[in-house]
Amino acid sequence: MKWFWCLFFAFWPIVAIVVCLLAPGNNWWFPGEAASPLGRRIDDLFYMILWITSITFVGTQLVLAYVLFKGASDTEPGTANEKAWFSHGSHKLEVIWSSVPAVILLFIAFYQLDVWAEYRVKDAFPRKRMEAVFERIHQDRQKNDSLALAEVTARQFEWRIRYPGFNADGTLKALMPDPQPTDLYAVNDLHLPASAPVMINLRTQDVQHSFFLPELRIKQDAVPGLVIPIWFEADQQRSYQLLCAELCGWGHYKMNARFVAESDEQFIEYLRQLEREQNEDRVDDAPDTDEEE
Amino acid sequence: MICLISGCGGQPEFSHSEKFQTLKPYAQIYVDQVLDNYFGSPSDMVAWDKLPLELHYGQGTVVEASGRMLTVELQAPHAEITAGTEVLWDSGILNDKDSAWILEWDEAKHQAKLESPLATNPEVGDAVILGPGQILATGRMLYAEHCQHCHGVAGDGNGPTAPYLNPRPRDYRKGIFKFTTTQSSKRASREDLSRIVEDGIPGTYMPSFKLLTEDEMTSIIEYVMWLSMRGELENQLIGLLADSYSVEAVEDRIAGGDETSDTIHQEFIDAVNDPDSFPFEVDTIVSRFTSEWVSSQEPDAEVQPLTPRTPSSDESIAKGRELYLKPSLKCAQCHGEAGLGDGSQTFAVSKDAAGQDNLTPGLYDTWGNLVKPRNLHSGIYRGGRRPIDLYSRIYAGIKGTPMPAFSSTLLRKSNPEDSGSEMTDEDIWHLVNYIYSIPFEDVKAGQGGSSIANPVKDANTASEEDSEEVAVN
Amino acid sequence: MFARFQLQFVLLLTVAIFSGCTPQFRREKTEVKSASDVVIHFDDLSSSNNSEETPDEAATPATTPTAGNESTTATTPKKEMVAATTTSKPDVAKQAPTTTGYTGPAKFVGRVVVKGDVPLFSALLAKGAATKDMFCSEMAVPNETVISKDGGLGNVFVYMKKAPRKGVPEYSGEPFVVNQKGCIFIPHAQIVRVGQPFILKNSDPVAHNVRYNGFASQFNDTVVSGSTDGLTKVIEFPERLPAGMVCDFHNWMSAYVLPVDHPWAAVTDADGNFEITNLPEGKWDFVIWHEKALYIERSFKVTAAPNTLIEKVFEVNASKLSQ
Amino acid sequence: MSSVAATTETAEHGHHAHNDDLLALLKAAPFWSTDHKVIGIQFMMTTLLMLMVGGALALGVRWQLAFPWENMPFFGALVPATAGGQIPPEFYTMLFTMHATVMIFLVIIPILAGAFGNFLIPLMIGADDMAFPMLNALSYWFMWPAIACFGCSFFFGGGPAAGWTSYPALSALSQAAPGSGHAQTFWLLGVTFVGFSSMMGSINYMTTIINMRAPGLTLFRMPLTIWSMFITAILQAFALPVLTAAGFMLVTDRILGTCFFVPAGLIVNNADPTVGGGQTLLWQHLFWFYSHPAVYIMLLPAMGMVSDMLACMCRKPIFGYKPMVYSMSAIAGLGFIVWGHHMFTSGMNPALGMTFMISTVMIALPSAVKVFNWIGTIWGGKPEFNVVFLNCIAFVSMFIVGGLSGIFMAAVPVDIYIHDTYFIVAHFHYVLFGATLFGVFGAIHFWYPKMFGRYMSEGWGKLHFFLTFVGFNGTFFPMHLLGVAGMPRRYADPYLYPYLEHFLPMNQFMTICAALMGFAQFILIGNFVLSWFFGKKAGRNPWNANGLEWATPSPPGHGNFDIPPVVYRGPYEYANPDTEADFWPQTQPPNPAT
Repeated sequence: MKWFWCLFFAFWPIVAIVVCLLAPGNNWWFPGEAASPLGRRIDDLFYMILWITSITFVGTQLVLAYVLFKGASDTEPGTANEKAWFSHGSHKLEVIWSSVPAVILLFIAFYQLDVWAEYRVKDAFPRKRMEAVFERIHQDRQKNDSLALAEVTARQFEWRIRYPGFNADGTLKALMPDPQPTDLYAVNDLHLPASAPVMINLRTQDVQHSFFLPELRIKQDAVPGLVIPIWFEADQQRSYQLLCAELCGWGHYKMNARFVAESDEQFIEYLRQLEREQNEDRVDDAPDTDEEE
Repeated sequence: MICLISGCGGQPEFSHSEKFQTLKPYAQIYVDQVLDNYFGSPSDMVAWDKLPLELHYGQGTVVEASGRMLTVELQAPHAEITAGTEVLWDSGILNDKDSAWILEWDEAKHQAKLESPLATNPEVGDAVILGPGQILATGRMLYAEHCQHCHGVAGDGNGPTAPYLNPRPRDYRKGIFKFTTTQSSKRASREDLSRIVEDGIPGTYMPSFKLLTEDEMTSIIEYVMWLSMRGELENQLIGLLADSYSVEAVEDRIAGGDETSDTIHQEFIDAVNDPDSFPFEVDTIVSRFTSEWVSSQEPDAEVQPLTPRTPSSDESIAKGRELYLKPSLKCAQCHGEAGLGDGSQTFAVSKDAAGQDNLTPGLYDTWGNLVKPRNLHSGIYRGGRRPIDLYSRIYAGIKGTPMPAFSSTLLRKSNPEDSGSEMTDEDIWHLVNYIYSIPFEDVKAGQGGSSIANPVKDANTASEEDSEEVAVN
Repeated sequence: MFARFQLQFVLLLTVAIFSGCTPQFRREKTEVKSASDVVIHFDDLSSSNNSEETPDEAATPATTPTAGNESTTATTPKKEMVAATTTSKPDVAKQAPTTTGYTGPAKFVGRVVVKGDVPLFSALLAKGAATKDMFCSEMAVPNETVISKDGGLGNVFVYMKKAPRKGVPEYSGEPFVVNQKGCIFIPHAQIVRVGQPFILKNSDPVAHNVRYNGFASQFNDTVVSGSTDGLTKVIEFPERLPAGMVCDFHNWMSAYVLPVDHPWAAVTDADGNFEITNLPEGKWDFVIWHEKALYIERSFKVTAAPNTLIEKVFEVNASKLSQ
Repeated sequence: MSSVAATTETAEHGHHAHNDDLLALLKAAPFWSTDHKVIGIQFMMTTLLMLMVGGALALGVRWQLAFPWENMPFFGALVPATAGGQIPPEFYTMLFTMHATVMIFLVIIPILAGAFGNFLIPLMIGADDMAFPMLNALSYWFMWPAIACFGCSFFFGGGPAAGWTSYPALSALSQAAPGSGHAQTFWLLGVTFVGFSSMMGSINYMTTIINMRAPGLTLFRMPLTIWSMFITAILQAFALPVLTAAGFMLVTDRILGTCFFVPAGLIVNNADPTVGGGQTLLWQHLFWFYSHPAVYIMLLPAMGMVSDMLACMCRKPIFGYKPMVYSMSAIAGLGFIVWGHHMFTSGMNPALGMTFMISTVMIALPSAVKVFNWIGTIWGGKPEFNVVFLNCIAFVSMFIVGGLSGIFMAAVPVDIYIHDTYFIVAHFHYVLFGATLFGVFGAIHFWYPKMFGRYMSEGWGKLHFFLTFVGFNGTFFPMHLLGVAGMPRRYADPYLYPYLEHFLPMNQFMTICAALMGFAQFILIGNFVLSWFFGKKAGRNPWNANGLEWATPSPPGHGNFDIPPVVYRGPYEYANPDTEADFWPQTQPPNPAT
């Protein structure tokens, strides 16, 4: 029986590892490659930690299995020693197995700092590249205007999105902190330019939500009372999943939305279309370029 | 444990409307039977051809049978049928047996190849129905997934989640939907329903289901209409029977002395038996609401402004404000002079449907729920924020609520002398412009900063840059 | 040693789960079929009665001993028998047709009177009451439960429950007008034919809206002040009971409208009298309904034949009105 | 519990004179007893009962994830749904909220500190009873108002639906979550009662351990179980008041209209906008300041007990006794400064995030040291592969997984992605269930002879272990993959999202495993109850262990020790070459010959 148990404990880590190895092939893995530069760095970090932990896992489980087999064979009848090995520990070993993990852990800790900084620390935001986007889409902005292109307001249970409207001369207005009469609205459908860092202002109308773009590895809580800027950069022009990751009530799972990354022209065209739809008065000959207030 | 896992719970059932219990048991059974025959149960639905639903089914016959492979030819070409469409057996040996799915579909000859679902083979000439109520089945599945826990299995707006919601989820069984762009006497158009599903209703718990595909959206809409019709038939039928066969009515009649419970019961059975009696009434009820649903889908059922929207200007807004305060229009009576939704009517005691005074003062809708007039400062427009939406709200009212249609006021144009209270199409646009401007009143006055439309800001008091400080520091 | 047992157990459990309770939902094929002919199971209808009604029968000693026989006889002769027993009952004499001196088509006349102490009704809105509507509080808005000095009850609907399938005259008369004057609906109770133009007017200097809350159809329209032309609505569908009509701007305002698809309906006048003429030959059920007393008669049977005059006085207990 | 025990035992009385002492105790005071052993057993019974309740709730959650919107068997009838037995989403939120609440507050914390802490501390330090027996009894009886409050919140007023973390504004605004009307208030009161209960216990443990040790029992001769209980008590005493205070603040927010946690202008469920100027993040800070140490409260005692059991089962001294003590202390100390890692995505200051990240990474170090020492303990031992030993190995093996997956979370950028996904769920179930509960199962089998004077059945114990282990890994290991795939936790229907649709079969597999695991617990309960009557009788020292508790009769009578113990050495003198036997009890005087 004891051999069965030895095998049992040796067997399960093998199953675990096999499952993990099979996982990517069965699509039990990340929802696609990270689709943003920051996401790729997060993935790299993940894989690095995965390597370290996998080696540790295999190592410790191997040793565990070994000591079990050793213990089982030592208790076979007729083994040399009647008593177990009498040892209260080894100072040297303790030092080794304290300092080696310490070094590895500290390495992990410091290795990740700049990724974190880039994601969250304001000074590390790619401000220059964001401003280049504003140039390209002809946004009419003052120096202190928000870097955000849209304001995403979470509420139970949907994402309400507010874009700035257009000026009379066709340029895009800057996003104001307060709603403006010219603002354009959408729900559960966030469109932003691709291949460049774009920023949104995240807020919530009621309880706490969390803005989660799994394919871009972006997650940020929307905290009641705060307006939190977040930036992300989608490589490809396609639509990405957007969901809520913080329990926000019974309909938490319902906050199904999408983020569409598209070219600058498509983005402007999308806003134009929103403007047209929003000014729909169902009279065919109505000039749809009217500046609405 | 095995029993626990394998002993599945019962299938969902349509719940009855409240008045059902007041009927005599035999009347209850009749109602159940009628509904069961025409609508079925959630797990066994009936696609009734009398209903004006776009069920997209086609009829055909088996033209070739070689082994288990069959060829079915449709009577007419059909756009909705493709490989994978479900096929039911209408006659022959497979009648009432499992359905099959089309393997190949020949668009040109409108012929479908499929495999017989059972060992027994249908014969050439058997009639089949292709994709009957496919939309209903999909709709039912999606409804169970997305809508049922609020709107209830029967669409009675009384799902398990409903008690926690304010306002309550819509009860479809009256056939009334609040936010439509159809005339006041019409029902909702499919377009209205799908817009609500797509965009949600801001300010309520009805969320946006934007990411449903177009097919899914259609299915849900048709299923909701189906539920609505089912509920309407149930309600009307109960109303019809309650007159004479409710427990109370039967007691009354027996007390009248002429009748006994036996004679009443026999009379009921006769009426059921008599095609001119109850069956005829059922037909009348059905044709009544189907004609309403059909006419509501017509283009002329839509609210159509006569003139394009007047561009918003200070002048237009001022005019709108003037109209808003006019005693002959009574906007402020409910919405309040400042537009805060606190008009005098919200404090007045009104009467319920039975003519009794309501316990809580305020305005009530047809479903008997206390409703609040919209606070126009909130910047939240439940029926949508397009000008046509606001126009429709004023022109056609909000169905089932005290918000009346003002379309009648347009007729006043025919009486040019009475200029004092005339309201024109332009006037509605002025009102719309005014309503749009209300949330920005403070901004207009040049004060900037906070407004009620943006209350979170008040807490923050900070500009966005400051908030970034908070967040990022 | 346990391994084999455990393996079996896991297998058993898995089989149980997947066979007994397959996850139908994701691949659910809710069965949809076409509606075939309606099959009503009369067995259910009658059997339920026997089980449910037994105590009722026991509690109604009025049941004649013949009742048992009746239910066993065939349907057609039974109807006659029921009719026979009905006419032979003594209280039917009250409505016995008085043929003397009357010629012409059958006519149903009568009166609704209040029995007992007539309660005092306060005005709907006292003069100068605190309301934001200056106009409506200029005078007192009277209560609309109309009772004449000798106890006649007005605004009672008397109507044939179900129109005959044939022989209903087409409606070709004047449109019906409802005015709103002095912050009440005039008239308060009205009968309209389906399809009859139904003109809503407003003689007040303030706007009213009319929310018609019928069972089969509803509308809610504003009628602006001084509307002389009024707003024309058409009610398409008949109702089985009078439907309420309210003004949401003035919450005391209410009226009752009964759309019917036949001409045999009337509202009692201020003295409580009504008259329904040109009744076709046959046996008809009438409903007598009042907004406060509700059903006065749920189905009053009238046997009409040419040259018949049916007269009947209906009594309403005063306590029912004060609710 | 004990009344049942007393009555049933009375009948058996004549035949089992062996049990007399404990039975006398139970008979004399069927409900109310200040004897630490009775209280410990009462705690044990209550928590095992609650374990079944919490498990049933979890199965409800699993059902929905495997068969979403299907009618639920058995429980379906109890669900207040018109949809037959469909679990409505708000009920789903209540299910997982109550599962976490019951498991954390009514199972794991009380079974470790309450059941084993009470039973073992006086026995293992050679004391007659706790320092404050009355306080001790109260700490048990304060569990019941807590259970009542949780029960009320679940069955009346709709049930708390804000998760066990109860983040405002969801938990603070009565309109925000369904049933959070009175339910959430009841829930908070329940937490407060549990807090009282734990607080009374922890004061008692600290005092007892410091003051009432037997002569000769110096601090570094204490068994690691006692060390872990001591450190846990300190953690509890310092962290718990924060939660209790925060809970009170939240209650006042809910019923008195204060706004500690509610900022202005929130509009929920069409209510009027809120007026306060509070901060929701304040709750998160206060909550996690308790709840992160609470994770160690839920782990450290199991670590201590496993150390003792491993040493005894391997017939070998514990490897590195002092490093074990130091690492436990380090875990406790660091445990106070890592709470922020629950809030990396909450928008707090990123610099603060870096600090928390470094402390979080470093807390993995003492855990690693402990794992190495356990392996060192087994190395060269002569283990008997009995239930106790198997559960201890499972503890070590599962703790390795739980500890390693924690490193992913410590890395902030990775945490951004896996935060609030099933990766987290996998991680803490590996730590709290995989580690702690296997430790507890082992401890139940190990100390059962001392509690009742009889052994638990070895065969049924192994069957239970096997099923639980397989079921556990089948349920929770795939959760890592779900987490990597980005499946958020607390979703009633993750399959709305196309990128998660293909996980349905996996979730069904997990649910079957969970059902298997739930079933296995009936074996434990059956074994526990039946062994009481039919188990093989055990003597004073059935395992040939060294600890002081084995010097008492089994079960110990009132006052515990028939011979006042004097301690001559540490508790791990197994396999000492100087002695004849392979164990050397702490109370045995030194051999005068040597």
